[in-house]
Amino acid sequence: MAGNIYIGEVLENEEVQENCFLMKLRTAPSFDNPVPGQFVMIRIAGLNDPFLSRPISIYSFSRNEIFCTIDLLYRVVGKGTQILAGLIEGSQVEINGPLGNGFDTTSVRKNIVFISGGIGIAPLSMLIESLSSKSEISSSQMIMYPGFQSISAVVGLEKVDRLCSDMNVCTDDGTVGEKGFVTQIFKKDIRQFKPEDTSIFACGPRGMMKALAEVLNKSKFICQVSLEERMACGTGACMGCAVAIKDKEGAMSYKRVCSDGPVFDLNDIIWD
Amino acid sequence: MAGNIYIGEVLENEEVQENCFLMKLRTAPSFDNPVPGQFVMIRIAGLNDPFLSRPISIYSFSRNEIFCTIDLLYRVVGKGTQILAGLIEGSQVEINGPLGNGFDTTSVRKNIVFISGGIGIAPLSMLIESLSSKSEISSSQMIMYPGFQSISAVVGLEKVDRLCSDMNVCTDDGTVGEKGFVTQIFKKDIRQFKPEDTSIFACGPRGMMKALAEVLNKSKFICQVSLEERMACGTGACMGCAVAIKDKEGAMSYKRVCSDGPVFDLNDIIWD
Amino acid sequence: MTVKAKTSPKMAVQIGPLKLKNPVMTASGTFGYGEEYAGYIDLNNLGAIVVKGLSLKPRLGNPPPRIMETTGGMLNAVGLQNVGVDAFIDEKLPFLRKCDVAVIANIYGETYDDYKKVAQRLSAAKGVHALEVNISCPNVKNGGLSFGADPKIAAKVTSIVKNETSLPVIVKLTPNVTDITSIALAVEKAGADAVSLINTLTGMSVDLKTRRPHLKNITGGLSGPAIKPVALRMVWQVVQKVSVPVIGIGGIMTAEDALEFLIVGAKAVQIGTANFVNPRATMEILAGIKDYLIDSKIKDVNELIGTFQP
Amino acid sequence: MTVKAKTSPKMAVQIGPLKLKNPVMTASGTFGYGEEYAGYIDLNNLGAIVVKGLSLKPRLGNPPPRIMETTGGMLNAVGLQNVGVDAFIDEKLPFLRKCDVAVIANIYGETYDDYKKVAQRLSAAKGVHALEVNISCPNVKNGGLSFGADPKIAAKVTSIVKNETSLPVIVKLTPNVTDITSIALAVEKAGADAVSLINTLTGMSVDLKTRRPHLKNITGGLSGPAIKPVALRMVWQVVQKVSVPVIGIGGIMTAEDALEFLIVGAKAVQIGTANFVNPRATMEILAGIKDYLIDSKIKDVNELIGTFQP
Ligand SMILES: Cc1cc2nc3c(=O)[nH]c(=O)nc-3n(C[C@H](O)[C@H](O)[C@H](O)COP(=O)(O)OP(=O)(O)OC[C@H]3O[C@@H](n4cnc5c(N)ncnc54)[C@H](O)[C@@H]3O)c2cc1C
Ligand SMILES: Cc1cc2nc3c(=O)[nH]c(=O)nc-3n(C[C@H](O)[C@H](O)[C@H](O)COP(=O)(O)OP(=O)(O)OC[C@H]3O[C@@H](n4cnc5c(N)ncnc54)[C@H](O)[C@@H]3O)c2cc1C
Ligand SMILES: Cc1cc2nc3c(=O)[nH]c(=O)nc-3n(C[C@H](O)[C@H](O)[C@H](O)COP(=O)(O)O)c2cc1C
Ligand SMILES: Cc1cc2nc3c(=O)[nH]c(=O)nc-3n(C[C@H](O)[C@H](O)[C@H](O)COP(=O)(O)O)c2cc1C
Ligand code: FES
Ligand code: FES
Repeated sequence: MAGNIYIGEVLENEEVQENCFLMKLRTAPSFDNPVPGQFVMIRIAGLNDPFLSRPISIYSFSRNEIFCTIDLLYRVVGKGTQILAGLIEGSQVEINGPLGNGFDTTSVRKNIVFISGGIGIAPLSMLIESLSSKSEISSSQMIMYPGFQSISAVVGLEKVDRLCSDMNVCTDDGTVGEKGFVTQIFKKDIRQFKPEDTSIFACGPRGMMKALAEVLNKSKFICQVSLEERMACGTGACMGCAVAIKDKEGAMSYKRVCSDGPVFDLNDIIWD
Repeated sequence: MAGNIYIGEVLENEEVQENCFLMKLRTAPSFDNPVPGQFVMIRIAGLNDPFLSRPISIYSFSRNEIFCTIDLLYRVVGKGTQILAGLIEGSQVEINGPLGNGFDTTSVRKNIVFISGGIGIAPLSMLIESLSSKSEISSSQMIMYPGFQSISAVVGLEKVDRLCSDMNVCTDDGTVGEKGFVTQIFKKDIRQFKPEDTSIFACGPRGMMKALAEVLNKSKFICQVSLEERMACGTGACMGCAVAIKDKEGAMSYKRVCSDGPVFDLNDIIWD
Repeated sequence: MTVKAKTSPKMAVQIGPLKLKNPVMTASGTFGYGEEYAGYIDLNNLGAIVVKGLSLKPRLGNPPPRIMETTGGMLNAVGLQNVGVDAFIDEKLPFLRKCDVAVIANIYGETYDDYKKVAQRLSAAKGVHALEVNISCPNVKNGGLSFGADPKIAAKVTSIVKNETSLPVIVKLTPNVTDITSIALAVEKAGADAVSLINTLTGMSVDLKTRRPHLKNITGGLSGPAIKPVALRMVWQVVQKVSVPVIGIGGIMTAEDALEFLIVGAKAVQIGTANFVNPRATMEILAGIKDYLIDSKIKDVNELIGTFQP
Repeated sequence: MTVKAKTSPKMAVQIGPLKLKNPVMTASGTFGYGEEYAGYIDLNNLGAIVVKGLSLKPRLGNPPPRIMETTGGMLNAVGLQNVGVDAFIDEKLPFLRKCDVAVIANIYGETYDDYKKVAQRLSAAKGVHALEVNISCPNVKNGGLSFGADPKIAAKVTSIVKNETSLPVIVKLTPNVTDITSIALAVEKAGADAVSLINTLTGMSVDLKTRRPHLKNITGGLSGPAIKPVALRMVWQVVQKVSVPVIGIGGIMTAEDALEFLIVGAKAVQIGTANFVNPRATMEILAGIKDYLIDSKIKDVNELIGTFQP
C-alpha cells in the first residue's frame, strides 16, 4: 500500500461518456495492491507543461503474474486531464502510487450507503467491488446514491449497478433518475437508516460534502468521505494539500489530504 | 512568399533514417508557394514546453485545389524535434510560413554545385527539384556534394539522385562514398569548376560553412549559403537570430537569419 | 439555454492623457516596428503598438548567440539593436503613421542626456502618441545595476523626459529590485503619467558542452509565461501604491493571463514574447477578453479593472 | 569505439567545515523530514537532507488553498507549517539519526530571539550536522519585506545564530532583492560558513471565476524550472563575490540543470520542487552528474566546480 514510481503503459483510453475517459494502464507486478480510496499521481515524464502530476483515484485494479492493470476513470476539466485524454494505446505515463489512506472497512455496519457526486463515483466503485467480495457482506446491505449534473454526465455505474441492492441515481436537472442534488435525495430517505446501524461512504465535490455534513448534522452516522485538494507531491512532503481538521480535543490543525487522507471522518472536517 | 499562421495536419511522419523523420503536413490552400530555402516555424499550439517554435526548412511542397502539402525532413536533436517525431497521423501542428528569403535563382551560372552537410540537404533538395523544372537548366549542369557523418546518417537523396548528373556522396568515416569532410572532397575537385562559370549553393552546420569559406577564399565563385541560428520569432521582430554581415562598404552589422536570410552570400559573412 | 446577445462590450481605456481603443498593446522589442506583424493581424485593432527601444544613435546590438529557450520562457540579450531615433522617424514612422493605432515609442539612453535628446526628437515627430521610458537597462556608471533600480535616478530620468515632451510619459520598471513600489512611487512623483511593468528578470544559462554561457552576453532577460506570477504580483503591489495608471506586462500568453492583470488593477496590458510563438496572440487575447466580459455581463472593461477580491 | 572504464569519479564536497558524500542535497520544505521519501530512494545516497523549516513553536501554517501550478513551476504559501523544533528533535530526528546522511536543519524565526532559541536547541540535539538559516520569510516589523532583504538585518541574524552554535551555519538567501551579492557579502562577514540560494521568488495568481487569488495567502513563492535562469544568474554573481561555499538552488530538475550550477561555481546543489514531480529526482541527478564527469574524463567533481568560461 505504499507508493512508488512506475511506468504505466496505456492499454486503452476510451471516452466512455462526454468528456469522461476510462484509462487502462499496465504496470509492473511490484505495484502494491491498493486499498479502495487510494490514488495515483500521474504525469508524462519529462514534460514540464503541465508541471505537476495529477491525482486520480484508482477505479479498478487487478494483477496477474506478469503485470498489474490499473483503471482510472477521469473527467477532462483542464490541461492535465486534456493531455491524458489525448494519450493513445502504447503511450507511457509515470505513476506514483498507490498513495494515501483508503477507506477503512474493518468494521462496517449493517447498512452501507454510498453517496457520490459526479466523478466521485470512481473510488466508490472500487470500494463497492471490494466490499462485495467479502463473504460477510451481501448486496442487500448496499445502497447507492450516485448524483450527476445531467444524464450526459452519468458514468461509472457499470460495475456497481449489480452489486448494490438499491441504486438511486439522481441528476441536478432530472434528465435521468430523481431530480435534485444527491444530498437532498438522500435526505428524503434518511429515516430509513438507523444512524448506529449505518456506514456511509461518500466522494464528490467540496460543496456536496459540505451539504452532506449539514444533512447528517453530527448524528451517530459514521461517514467516511474522500476529499480532493490541489496537490503537488502526493506523498506528504509539501504540505500543499491542507484541509482543516478537528482533533480529538477539538483543536484545529491542517492535515494533508494526500497522506493523512484522502479519506477523513466527515465529522472531523472543519468547513469554512 | 509571406508567412502566415496555419494549422497543419500530420499526414505521415516516418523515420526514414536513424533519428531522421520525414513529416508530411496538409494545410490550407492559402499557404503561399514557398521558394527553395524558405522555412516554417512549427509548434504544438498551447504547449509551453518546449516553449518556442522550431524552424524547419521546407523540403518539398505541392498543392492541389483543396490543400497544400508541405514535407519536412528533420533530425531529432533535442526536445522540440523529439516531440515532432512523436506525432502520429492526424495530429495537428501550428505552422508559421513560408518564412525568410530563399535562394536566388534568377541568374544561375553554367555549373551548379550543391554542397550539403547532414540534414542541410533538406532545402537543397527542394532547390534542385525547382531548378530541374526550369527548361533552361539540364541535369548535366548540376553536381552535388552531399556530406554525412556516416552511412547511417545518409538521408534525403531520393529526389536529387536522378536530378543531378554527378553525386559525390562523402562521409566523415568513409562508410559510404568518399571518406572526408565534404568541403575537403569538394576542394579536391575545385579545379574542374571555373569560378566565373559556377554557382554554388550550400547548407550545413556552421563549421562546414566556415570551412567552405576558406576553401573558396574569396574567389569569383558565387556561393549562396543557408544559415542556421537559434530563433524565437522567425519573422524579424525579436532580433534574436543575429549573424554578423559585411555590407557593401565593408562595415559590419547584425542581420537576421530569419528575415534577412536564411540565405546569404558566403562572402558577406563575418566568421568569429 | 438563453442566447447571449453578443453586444460588444466597451473596450476603450485611458492611460492618463492617452486614450486607447482597447487595453491590449504590444511590448517593446517583441513586435519590431509593427510592419513585421502586419501580415498576421490588422494592426489597427491593437490598443497600441510599442516599438522596439530607440536610442540616440543606431546600435549594433550584442554579438550572437542572443537568445536561449528556458522552461516556459526565453532569455534574450539582443542589446537594444535598433536603427536609432532618426532612422526610426524617417524610415519606420511613416508606415505606422498610416495606421489608425496609438504608437508608443520606447526610449533608452546610456546617459541622462541621451534620454533628453531622444525624447526631444520623438516629440517633434508626427505620429508618436506617447513615450515609454525604459529605465531597466544596465548602466555601467551605476555599479552594474540599472537606472531603474534606484528611485532617485529613476525619478531624475523621468523628470528629464517630462521636461522635454508634452507627450504622455510612461515609465517602464524593472523587476530586478527589492521593492518595485518605491521606484513606482518615485517616478510617479517625478511626473510619470503611467508606469508599465515588468521588464525582464535577469537570468542566465550554461552550455554543458563548452561550459560557456549560452548567450554571448552571459546574462540575459527572462521573459515568457515562466515570469507571469512575479509580474502579476508586482503589478498588484504597484497598483495599491500609485494613483497613475499601471500597465501590466510579463508572460501574458492568453486572454486568461491578461484578465488576471486587469483584475488586479492594470489599466492595460502589453503582450511580449507571446507574439513570437503566436503572431496572432494579441488578437486572440483581445477576443478572449471580450468573451469574458460578455459571459460576466460586464458592459465596459473599465468595470472589470481592479475588481480583485484579495 | 573505446570502452569507457566506468570508474566512479570522486563526489565528496566540502561545505566549509561540513563534508558531504556528494553535492546533491534536498531543499527545505520539499522533502518533508526525509521519511516521506524513504520508500522511493535510499536516503543514505544523498549528499545531505535539509529538513522542512523549523520554528520555535509548532506552526499551523496558512489556510488552504496553499499551492497553485504555474507555467513550469508552482506557487506555494504553506506558511511554514511545521511540528516545531522540540517535536522535530523528539519525533523526527531519531529516524534521521539512523540514516548515514548529513542532516541540515533549516531554521526560521519571527524575531531575532526565535532564531537564537531554535539554533540553541538544535545545537544541543544529536544528529544535526549543520543549520541552514532561512532569512527569506516576510517580517511584518520590517515593512513587509523580509529579514533577508536588508544586509544589516541579515548579518545580525547570522551572527546571532553563529553565537549559539558550533555547527556549520549556512545562510539561505532570498532572490527578491536588487543586489543579492550585497546580502551574501554581509552574511559572509557576519560569519556564515556558506550561503545557499535561491529561495522562492514572490508571485501570485488569480482565479478568474471568483476574482480572488488562487492562494488564500494571496501571494506565494514561485519555484520550479521557471525560475532556474534567475537562480543560476544569482549563484554566479554570488560566487564571484564571496569566498565561502555557495549552494545552488532553484528549478533544478535534471542532472544538466545541476551541472550548470556546479560549473558556475556552486559547491553543491539542492533539489526542491523536482522531488514532487519525481520522487527519485535526486538519485537521477546524482547518476547524471557522475555520467557527465566520466564522459568528460573528470575524476573529481571538485575539478568541475567553477570551471565556467564566461
Ligand atoms: C485524491 C484525489 C483523487 C482524485 N480522483 C479523481 C478521479 O478519479 N477522477 C477524476 O476525474 N478526477 C479526480 N480527481 C481530481 C483531479 O485530480 C483533477 O480534476 C485534475 O487534477 C485536474 O487537472 P487539470 O490539469 O485537468 O485541470 P486544472 O487546469 O488543473 O484545473 C481545472 C479545474 O479543476 C480544479 N482542480 C485542479 N486540481 C484539482 C484537484 N487536485 N482536486 C480538485 N480539483 C482540482 C481546478 O481548481 C480547476 O477548477 C482527484 C483528486 C484528488 C485530490
Ligand atoms: C532556417 C532554419 C532551417 C532549418 N531547417 C532544418 C531542417 O530542415 N531539418 C532539421 O532537422 N533541422 C533544421 N533546422 C535546425 C532545427 O531548427 C533545430 O535542429 C531544432 O530547432 C532543434 O530543436 P530541438 O528542440 O530538437 O533541440 P534543442 O534542444 O533546442 O537543441 C539541440 C541542439 O540543436 C541546436 N539548435 C537548436 N536550435 C537550433 C537552430 N535554430 N539552428 C541550429 N541549431 C539549433 C542547439 O544548439 C543544440 O545543440 C533549421 C534551422 C534553421 C534556423
Ligand atoms: C527579444 C526581446 C527584446 C526586448 N526589447 C525591449 C526593449 O527594447 N525595450 C523594452 O523596454 N523592453 C524590451 N523587452 C522587454 C519586453 O517588452 C517585456 O517587458 C518583457 O519581455 C516581459 O514581457 P513578456 O513576458 O510578455 O515578453 C524585450 C523583450 C524581449 C523578449
Ligand atoms: C512547498 C515548498 C515549501 C518550502 N518550504 C521551505 C522552508 O520551509 N524553508 C526554506 O528555506 N525554503 C523552503 N522552500 C524553498 C525551497 O527550499 C527552494 O529554495 C525553492 O523551492 C527553490 O528551489 P526549487 O525550484 O528546486 O524548488 C519551500 C519550497 C516549496 C516549493
Ligand atoms: S500534496 Fe504534498 S503534502 Fe499532500
Ligand atoms: S528569429 Fe526573431 S528576428 Fe529572427
